[in-house]
Amino acid sequence: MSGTDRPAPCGEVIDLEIRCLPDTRMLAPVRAMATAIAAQQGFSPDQIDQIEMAVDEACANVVRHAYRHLGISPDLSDEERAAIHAAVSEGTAGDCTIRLRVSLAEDRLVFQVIDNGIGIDKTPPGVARVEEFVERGGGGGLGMLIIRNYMDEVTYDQPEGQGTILTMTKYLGNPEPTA
Amino acid sequence: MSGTDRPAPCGEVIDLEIRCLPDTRMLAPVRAMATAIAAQQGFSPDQIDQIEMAVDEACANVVRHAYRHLGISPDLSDEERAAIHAAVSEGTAGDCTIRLRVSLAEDRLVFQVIDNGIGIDKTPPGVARVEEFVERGGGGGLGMLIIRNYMDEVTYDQPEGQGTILTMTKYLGNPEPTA
Amino acid sequence: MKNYDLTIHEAQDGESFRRVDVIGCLDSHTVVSFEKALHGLLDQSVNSVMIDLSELSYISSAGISALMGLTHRLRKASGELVLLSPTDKVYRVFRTLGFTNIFKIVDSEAEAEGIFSPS
Amino acid sequence: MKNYDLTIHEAQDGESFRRVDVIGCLDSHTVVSFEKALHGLLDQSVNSVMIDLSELSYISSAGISALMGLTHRLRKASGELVLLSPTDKVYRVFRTLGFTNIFKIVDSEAEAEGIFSPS
Ligand SMILES: Nc1ncnc2c1ncn2[C@@H]1O[C@H](COP(=O)(O)OP(=O)(O)O)[C@@H](O)[C@H]1O
Ligand SMILES: Nc1ncnc2c1ncn2[C@@H]1O[C@H](COP(=O)(O)OP(=O)(O)O)[C@@H](O)[C@H]1O
Repeated sequence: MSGTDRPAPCGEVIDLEIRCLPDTRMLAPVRAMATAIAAQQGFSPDQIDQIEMAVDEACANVVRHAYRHLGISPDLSDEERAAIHAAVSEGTAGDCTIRLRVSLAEDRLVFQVIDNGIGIDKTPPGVARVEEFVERGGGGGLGMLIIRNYMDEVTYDQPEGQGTILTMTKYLGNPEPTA
Repeated sequence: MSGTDRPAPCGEVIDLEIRCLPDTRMLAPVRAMATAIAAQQGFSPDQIDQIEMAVDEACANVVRHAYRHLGISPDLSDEERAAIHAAVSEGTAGDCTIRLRVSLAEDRLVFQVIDNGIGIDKTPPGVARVEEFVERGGGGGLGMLIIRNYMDEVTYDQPEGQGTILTMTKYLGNPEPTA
Repeated sequence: MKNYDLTIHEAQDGESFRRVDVIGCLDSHTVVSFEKALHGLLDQSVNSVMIDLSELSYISSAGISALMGLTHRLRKASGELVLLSPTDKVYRVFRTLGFTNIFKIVDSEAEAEGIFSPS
Repeated sequence: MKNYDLTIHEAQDGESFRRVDVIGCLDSHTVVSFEKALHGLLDQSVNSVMIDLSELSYISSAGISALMGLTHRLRKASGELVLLSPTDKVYRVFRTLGFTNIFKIVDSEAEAEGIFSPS
């Protein structure tokens, strides 16, 4: 049993799991899947948009950060991308994937985004406030803020030397977030 | 390595894999994912619809047929569904899932739908012609015909006692199917 | 955003058929409740039904099978099932599979009237 | 169906700004070519740009970051970036995150003109 095969959060059934290469071309399909599940579970259009964005940000972070020691980033040329795909499929780049687990419950949706990458610092990363981001003229750091704003519960886990597990929960019928 | 962990078709990189419970509520999210991938790969709107339907039929067949020995079917009550979810998650129902693998290539998309169920008879199942279906007034058997009509290459595999592997390929820029 | 919804309209005075609207997707999941509702309607000796498909965004073989079954049952009772204004996407599925000659498909209620009460 | 497309309109005689249309999604994937194209434009000493967002169906933090970077760069060159008619969905993201006071967002080209060539 590999490190990331840890059980679902207590009491939840993993209804669906996606595993894909850390390639930004996977983001649109993953968003489509997440919004379809959210719609089916009865979330409001606004909530569906929030879930879409939080899931996107979490998966994009895996491509952007988790595997940078392997040279993986969003702005690869087609040739670089092909080389990394080959390395991953031949196993020479390790189990380098984005894993998204979805659990459906009566009153909520739980998404877990799991990677085997470099892990996240203990200090909450990214910008604390939008003003900070504006002052430095962009340059990233907004993703975590969006995830924390748009989801009701957000936790990070770092199982020993095994990358990151980001768990995000959205409750049905919760009030709108305020930034 | 379990039986269904067999390698991808030769020369293909598995870019994305979905594993989910054999629950018809998963069909809409899986369709959304498949159509988003197809759109991104540059398939025409008509081809995207065909891919959507073929993937849906293949996954629906897993829910409808593959695990009928375990009592799984599309028309379960919420209680029955919950009981099956519990049995699957506790492992008492075996590795009973729908697995969808997607491989992207320059000129084509390959979908594999894999189950661990009862398997398919050697004789091609379903109706051979729509007339047959009409004469008996519906009652199923159209799914395979749709898959064969809408995808360019379709093969069934039955690894020893391990359910079914359905491989469907759609080429970019192929002419429209004729029924 | 709704994935599936069904409305069975009340019988109107002088109307020769019952009208049903189905919106969203008719797939292996939603067809279960669709069939239950429609067969419930037919059990009330309704034998002329028009289903409005103008907001049906998706149909799979399970949905086609349900429509075929309803057509069969209604024709045996000397009635008819009429499908009103399918979306382009659904019509294309009917056409590629050869169902446009089998189902009665109309573009307007007036046309449906003509089928249910031929003059 | 197109996931992303960008059009940089030719400079028009007498026009005080360059017009850019972006359609589809601006996410971590598509933003790479978006930024390349826009910074290429700015390198030609263009310092007033209006981006039409009326067909942008999705934006992520990567897209917002790109727009913020462009705004910053243009303002330093005494220019401006104006965003025309964002879709409701994109506007809502700007609003919940507090960007409606930071970006210059307009509803019409006339309004953009007023910003680029104040009388
Ligand atoms: N899955 C991950 N693995 C490693 N580091 C991560 C991961 N997700 C986020 N981070 C770290 O958190 C920081 C903040 O992330 P975020 O707020 O999304 O901003 P950005 O991605 O634009 O830098 C990142 O810069 C990165 O250092
Ligand atoms: N994954 C599967 N596992 C077992 N049997 C299957 C599977 N897929 C299809 N079949 C068999 O093939 C037959 C034809 O399938 P199909 O044409 O989709 O029609 P239908 O599902 O309406 O019966 C099914 O009735 C079933 O016996």
